[in-house]
Amino acid sequence: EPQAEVLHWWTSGGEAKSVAVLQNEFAENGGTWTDMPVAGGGGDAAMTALRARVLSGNAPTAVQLKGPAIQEWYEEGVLADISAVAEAEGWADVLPASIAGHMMCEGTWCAAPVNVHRVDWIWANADVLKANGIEMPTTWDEFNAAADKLAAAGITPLAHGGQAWQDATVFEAVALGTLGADGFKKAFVDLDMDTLKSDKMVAVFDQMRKMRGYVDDNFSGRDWNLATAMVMNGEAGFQIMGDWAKGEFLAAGKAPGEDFLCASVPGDGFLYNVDSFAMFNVDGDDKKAGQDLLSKLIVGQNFQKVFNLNKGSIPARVDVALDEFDSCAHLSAKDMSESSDNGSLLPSYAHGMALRGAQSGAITDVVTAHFNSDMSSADAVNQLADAVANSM
Amino acid sequence: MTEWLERHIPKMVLAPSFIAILVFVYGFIAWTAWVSLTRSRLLPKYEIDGLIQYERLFASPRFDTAMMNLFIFGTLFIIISMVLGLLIAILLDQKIRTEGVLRTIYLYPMALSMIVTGTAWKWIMNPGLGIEKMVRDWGFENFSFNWVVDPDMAIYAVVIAGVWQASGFVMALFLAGLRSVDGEIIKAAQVDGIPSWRIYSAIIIPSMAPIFLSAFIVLAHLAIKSFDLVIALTGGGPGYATDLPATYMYAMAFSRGDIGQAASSAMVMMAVVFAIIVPYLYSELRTKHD
Amino acid sequence: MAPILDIKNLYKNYGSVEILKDINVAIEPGDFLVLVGPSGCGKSTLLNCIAGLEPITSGSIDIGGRNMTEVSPKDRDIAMVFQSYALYPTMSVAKNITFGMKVRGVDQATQDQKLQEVAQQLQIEQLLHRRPGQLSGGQRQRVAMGRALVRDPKLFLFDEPLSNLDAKLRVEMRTEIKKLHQNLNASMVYVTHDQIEAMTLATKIVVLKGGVVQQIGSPAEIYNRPANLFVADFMGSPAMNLIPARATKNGAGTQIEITREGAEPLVLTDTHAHDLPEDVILGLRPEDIAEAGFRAGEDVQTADCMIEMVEPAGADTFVVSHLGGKQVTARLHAETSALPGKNLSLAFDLGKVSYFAPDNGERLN
Amino acid sequence: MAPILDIKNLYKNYGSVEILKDINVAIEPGDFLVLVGPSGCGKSTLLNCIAGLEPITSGSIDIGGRNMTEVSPKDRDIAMVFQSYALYPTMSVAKNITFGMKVRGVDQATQDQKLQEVAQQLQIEQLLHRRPGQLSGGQRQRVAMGRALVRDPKLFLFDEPLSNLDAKLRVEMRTEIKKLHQNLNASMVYVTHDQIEAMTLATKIVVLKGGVVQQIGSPAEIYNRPANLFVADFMGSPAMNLIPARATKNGAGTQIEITREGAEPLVLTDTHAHDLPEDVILGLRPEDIAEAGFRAGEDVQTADCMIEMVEPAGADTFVVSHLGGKQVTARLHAETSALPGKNLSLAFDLGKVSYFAPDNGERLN
Amino acid sequence: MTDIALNTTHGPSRNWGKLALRWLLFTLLGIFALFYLMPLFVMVTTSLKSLEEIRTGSLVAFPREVTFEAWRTAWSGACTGIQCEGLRPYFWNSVILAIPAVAISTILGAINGYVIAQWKFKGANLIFSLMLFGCFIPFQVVLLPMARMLGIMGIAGTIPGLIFVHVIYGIGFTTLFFRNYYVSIPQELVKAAKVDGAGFFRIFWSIFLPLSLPIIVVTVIWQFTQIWNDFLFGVSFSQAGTQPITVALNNIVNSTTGVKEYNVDMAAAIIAALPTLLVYVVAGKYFIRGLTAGSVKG
Ligand SMILES: Nc1ncnc2c1ncn2[C@@H]1O[C@H](COP(=O)(O)OP(=O)(O)OP(=O)(O)O)[C@@H](O)[C@H]1O
Ligand SMILES: Nc1ncnc2c1ncn2[C@@H]1O[C@H](COP(=O)(O)OP(=O)(O)OP(=O)(O)O)[C@@H](O)[C@H]1O
Ligand SMILES: [Mg+2]
Ligand SMILES: [Mg+2]
Repeated sequence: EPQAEVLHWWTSGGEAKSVAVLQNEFAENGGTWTDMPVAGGGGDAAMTALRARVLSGNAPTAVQLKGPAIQEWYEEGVLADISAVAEAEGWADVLPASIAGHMMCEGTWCAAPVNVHRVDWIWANADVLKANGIEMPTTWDEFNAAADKLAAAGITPLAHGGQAWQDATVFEAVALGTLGADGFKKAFVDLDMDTLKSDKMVAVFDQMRKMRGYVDDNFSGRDWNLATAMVMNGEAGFQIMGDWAKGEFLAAGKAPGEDFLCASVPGDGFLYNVDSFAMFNVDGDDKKAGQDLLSKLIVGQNFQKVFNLNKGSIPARVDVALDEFDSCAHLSAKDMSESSDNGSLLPSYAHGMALRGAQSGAITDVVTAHFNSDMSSADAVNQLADAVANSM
Repeated sequence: MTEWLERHIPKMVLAPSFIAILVFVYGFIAWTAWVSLTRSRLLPKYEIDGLIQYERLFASPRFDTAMMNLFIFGTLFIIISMVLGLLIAILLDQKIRTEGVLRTIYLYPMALSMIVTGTAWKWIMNPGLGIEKMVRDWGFENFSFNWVVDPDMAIYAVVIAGVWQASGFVMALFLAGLRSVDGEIIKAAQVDGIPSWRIYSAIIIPSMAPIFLSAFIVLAHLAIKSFDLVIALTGGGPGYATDLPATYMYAMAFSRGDIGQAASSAMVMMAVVFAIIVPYLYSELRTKHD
Repeated sequence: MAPILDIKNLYKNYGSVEILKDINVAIEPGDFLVLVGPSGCGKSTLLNCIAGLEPITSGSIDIGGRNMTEVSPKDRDIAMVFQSYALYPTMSVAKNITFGMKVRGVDQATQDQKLQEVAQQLQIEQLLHRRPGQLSGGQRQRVAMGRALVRDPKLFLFDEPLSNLDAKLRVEMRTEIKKLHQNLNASMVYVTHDQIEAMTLATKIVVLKGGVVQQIGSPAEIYNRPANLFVADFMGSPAMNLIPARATKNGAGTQIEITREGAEPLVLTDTHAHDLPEDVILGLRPEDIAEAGFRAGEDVQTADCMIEMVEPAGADTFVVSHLGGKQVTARLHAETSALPGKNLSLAFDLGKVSYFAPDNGERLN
Repeated sequence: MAPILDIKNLYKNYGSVEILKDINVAIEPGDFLVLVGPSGCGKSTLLNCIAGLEPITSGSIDIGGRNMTEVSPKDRDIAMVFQSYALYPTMSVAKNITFGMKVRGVDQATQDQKLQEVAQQLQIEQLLHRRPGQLSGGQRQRVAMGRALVRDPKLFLFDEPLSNLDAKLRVEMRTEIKKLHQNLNASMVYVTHDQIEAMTLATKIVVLKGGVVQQIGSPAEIYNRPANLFVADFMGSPAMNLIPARATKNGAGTQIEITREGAEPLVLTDTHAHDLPEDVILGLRPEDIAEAGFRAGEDVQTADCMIEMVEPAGADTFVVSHLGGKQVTARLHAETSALPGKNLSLAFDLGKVSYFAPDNGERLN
Repeated sequence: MTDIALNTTHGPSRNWGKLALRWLLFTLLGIFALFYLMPLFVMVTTSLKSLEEIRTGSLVAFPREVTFEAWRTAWSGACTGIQCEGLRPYFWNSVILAIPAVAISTILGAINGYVIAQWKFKGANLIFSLMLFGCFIPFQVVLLPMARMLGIMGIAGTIPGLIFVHVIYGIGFTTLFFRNYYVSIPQELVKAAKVDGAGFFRIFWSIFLPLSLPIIVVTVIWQFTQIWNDFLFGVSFSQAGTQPITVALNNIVNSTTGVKEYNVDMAAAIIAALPTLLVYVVAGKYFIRGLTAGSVKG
């Protein structure tokens, strides 16, 4: 009988219901699911628990893991190989190549993707924009012009919460728009020093300085959902945030397109944040059976659809029917397939998809330090380069 | 044989705890020291690789800030908590009829997990939501209390919340101390014509030296390990303005998978603690001797 | 002159137990009041009440003509030595002594001088830097004394301040206290269980028993004319002999008849006593029974008595005989020829005799 | 018989301070050893060492013939009363007293019986349920005594057990202790600063000064033949008169000359003393100077002396004169006719005299 | 005995000054009380609001409409993972974890403190210092080696394992508290008891423990608070089924990308703190009672 102890950090109401779908399916297929939820810090707490569990020789069966961390854990030699399932299910055919790349470790499949969050969203209050005669911006200049207008009208242009990861989210949105997809990839995937030190990077920080001017005085430490509420209530015009913000709008009974608007941030490209599960080496056939079953179900059509409907993200596999999804999701799916084709489907650095923790952390340190002080852009670029070098 | 046993019972009783401490504290410190010399990332590795982690550590402006913050936070937190705790203990000591209720009010912050209380503090201190807004709504337009969002002042906001949480326990310790002073001695002082405040300052408080030691250790320990507090209140921000070594270490070890770096920061932190605590302990335990 | 201390109708309870009952005592400035009484009779409690350290249940306490019943200890202008020393444990001996002065803002020079003075008086000069924990019992007691002696209060309160000192030091300290009393003309209330201390120091003695005042008077009054059997028995060591006797009128005086076992009754004649009831208790101090030939006077009457026990004690020898069914002690010279089991002629000084009623113990003459 | 307690070459330091120096004392079973000495001389410390409560620096302690130097207190089979009482604060008086028995597994009935017995002896029956904090000083001391008295140890150690009791109770307690000593034939070490206690209880007295033994002997030896000036001065109250004198050989005996201010030197003849150096200090107890006519004997010599002060003290009257530049006290009868400023013929009992060397203070005769 | 409040008497002539002082005293205490209560106020009011009201209204204001829905949800309905049963199932884990851990560490601390304060032997102070310094080791540092040790001992992921960890890192403090309390008890007590024939444990049991009520209360308050509120050890050394309440609380409160329900968060936080609050209320009483009952004088 398949067994699975699953370590994950989806604990809030909507998320939990979404995973519960997986548990149900697992149970229907005769499996026993032991839930091991650990929320906090975007998975930090769960990773802490994971380390302790692995070191004590008592690893969980399946673990919510994402980005390069999957490969890191693989290098520690603790991940199980699920190639058999992946090949039987033909994952390679239904997953976009760059996302599939995250699931492979040295040529074998070592993780199963659950969803794709788009990070580079810009959200707006429809009424506020209308009242001030503003369109959704498509370039940063337009954005700046719109923001100035809003500011003049006494509305906070950009709703933002001053937490490091939110700063980084805005930063990478700006960077994508400014550096372009190639530049972004060089800078934040390949850590190319020239790009990191380039004038364009200076321009990115210049824009960040502008953004700093568009947020209200009390942004420090604000939770992202409170920032979303500012947009909802008309206190603010825009928010740059991943598609989980949509959940807040929907939960408050707002309708996409009518009450609030969604658009990708200026510039082309698509920053994704893919949640996935990795299987750890465990003893016992029942557990191994559980791992296989779980992998299969995760990438299965049904789960991908139901889960993402709940979660606000879009399925990782491209062959899921999107009829029941809302307009923002449709936009997201469309952009994803386009980007996937033209190579601008990029991992989000701010959400740990692009770099090892030490490196992304080092970048975030500089970004947030710059955003919360009056550091000059040139200094910021120098520090960025140093920090990245130091984190290698 | 029984003679021998008897003479050595105290040592034997202490031995298990002592051995546990040796292994689980000092053994682990040694382990950390070792790991700090390696390039461990996600999980500990044991190949020594020189002082590279320390070089990285000292090149990191964030760690500088963290140490500086620890200094500011630690000093203020310990001093203010002690003073406030002592003051409240003395006030409570004046035969207050509602003492039970008040004592619980002062003590309860300890009971609440900072995970959530931090949010409440965050709102209270947020200029747009809490005190500043309230006072301005009363008509004091120029009132400003925006420490949490000011990178230069945010660490002091952390001090406020920290003091709020810990001073009640310190109060309890001091109250226990105040009440265990021999009544006859206080009588003697009263007859000697010593005013109440002098009785406290010159007779009761000095005889509570061991209590001060307890309070100091408790507070210093909280200061050094303050983690939940910072995470919940400011998340280390604005920027990393309120980062502390504990949060730095945690971030390195668990968010960033850079265990070698975390170990080196832990070693530096412990060295600093050692430099401060040991002289204090030494003087404290010595004076007990005579 | 107004009394310096005037206690009126003082009652003190601990919970439901009455510790002090209707105490009325007044002392004049310069008086030296000694409180005596058996252990647990309430002496320390009374001192505590005077100092304001224990709230009183009813009654009033005036000090220096002012009602102090509700005034806090520090404003009563008193100095006190505690039975349990109550030294400040964290301060050195020197600081213990000078702390009160420092608080009152006495200048450093005066402090030092006073400290030296007192330390010398108390022979603790070489201990000044020690902590109380490093002192012997007697040394602690002297430091406690020092703390009081450096002050110049309206009233000194001493609670058995010399009980832990050796005899020699004790005599010296006694002298110091007496000097202090005379030089400063200070007023003092002093608890002691040492009869000699009580006798030599007091201008006035209060005898307490179970929280009730038994007698107030000068040392001589208390010693020579005890108000009741309790006082008679309590004061003096060895205690006054209290012998049941029959009194019969006999001309100008009274004839006193005391039964003896295995011998004729002892018959004495008291020429001063009148109107005694038939049954009395006769009180005579051991020193008022001497060896015949060593005591002369008109009221001295001799009789042969059987000696049961001879107890040499340095300067004196005590001999014990049996009269009226009681052991009777006489204080003889060290060189007495008395031998146990032999008869000895004893001289009874009837000029010193006290009579008490057997039923209520009150004094009769 | 083997000594019950045998202390050999005992040294005890606190840090670098030598508190006890080369103590050698042995007592036989049934002995009653009294330790006396000035405050702070190390008496309590010595008791603590005997009990095993303080480690000794060097030397050895045998109890009951067994070397106990390294044995823990509870196996030394001793009972001890502490100067500071050391009552268990959370236990009632009854539990304080029975705790030791309970620990030793004495059965409940015996415990109750012993408790009743001791409580009665000590007059604390009505306090048995109280906590120590609710007792007076003397009551605490009695409870502390009780804790020792219920036991039946090889050796009792008492540290000033009666210092807080009133005279009467004290005499009674002294008697109880004496009885205990005689009935149980128990061995005791007893610290006191009360001379009478020391004299009446002891079979052997040790005089300590500054941690050094000055003299060991029976009470009579110590009192009559003090080994040095210190002992002479320390034991007895009022103290022995110590008068500088010049000794010159005179036939069979020695002629003693004592200078006087404003009068002829006083010349006495001692027929027993031989081989005295020229400068001596003559020691004579106050009771060995009497009013002429009240003292007879072959060694009694009379002389007129100018009386400076007369101090009546109950049974006796002390008169003070000036001899050899020192105040000299004589103990006279209460009825003495002595008047200050007048001459009085005093009788000096030269049979009781002690001589000391002025330089080292050692006894000469 | 320990009644040392200094204003025992009130002179009629000084009544006014006394009264003013008294008022000042109460005012001060009141102000402090307000300061301490402020966050609780925010938490309680928030927990009584609906989510809608939180989103639209001021965060620090009285609720317009009181609802206990959030409390119910927090206790038995909030999702802490795929189960949405609130805090209830985790509560018991914490109880069976905290009680033995507090008890064991307190007992060890008491006996260690007793040895160090009253049975001084050479090196005792050094051992004490080592224990004290041990209090300062950052727990983040011990997580990984401890995990390994627990694995080796075979108690990884179990409640006994968690108890073990809490006891080990609690000893330093409990020893500190007891040692500092016992240091001020006169040495004569041990001496007297030794002469009475009592041995090491007997003296501890019969004489020191009865004296220790106040410090036991302080220690229990401290240990219980630490252990009950501990998250780091709880999350690292537990597995499904043994997670303590703080992990559940954290799961309710801390979601990064989910919808935040502040009212439930606050209610959950207060519920999770109830046992500690209870300990304070109950123990606080004994704390003072213990102090007045046993004074340290013989
Ligand atoms: N812990 C200590 N450290 C240093 N010196 C001490 C300590 N305890 C006692 N002393 C000193 O040792 C000497 C002897 O003390 P001890 O208590 O034995 O005196 P004692 O003869 O009992 O005096 P008393 O009659 O006053 O009780 C004293 O001078 C005292 O000051
Ligand atoms: N806190 C208390 N509670 C109840 N009774 C008490 C308390 N304190 C003292 N007592 C009792 O009050 C009585 C008087 O005590 P006090 O201390 O005044 O006696 P004392 O005359 O000084 O005796 P001693 O000469 O023994 O010191 C004693 O019987 C004592 O037991
Ligand atoms: Mg008394
Ligand atoms: Mg002593």
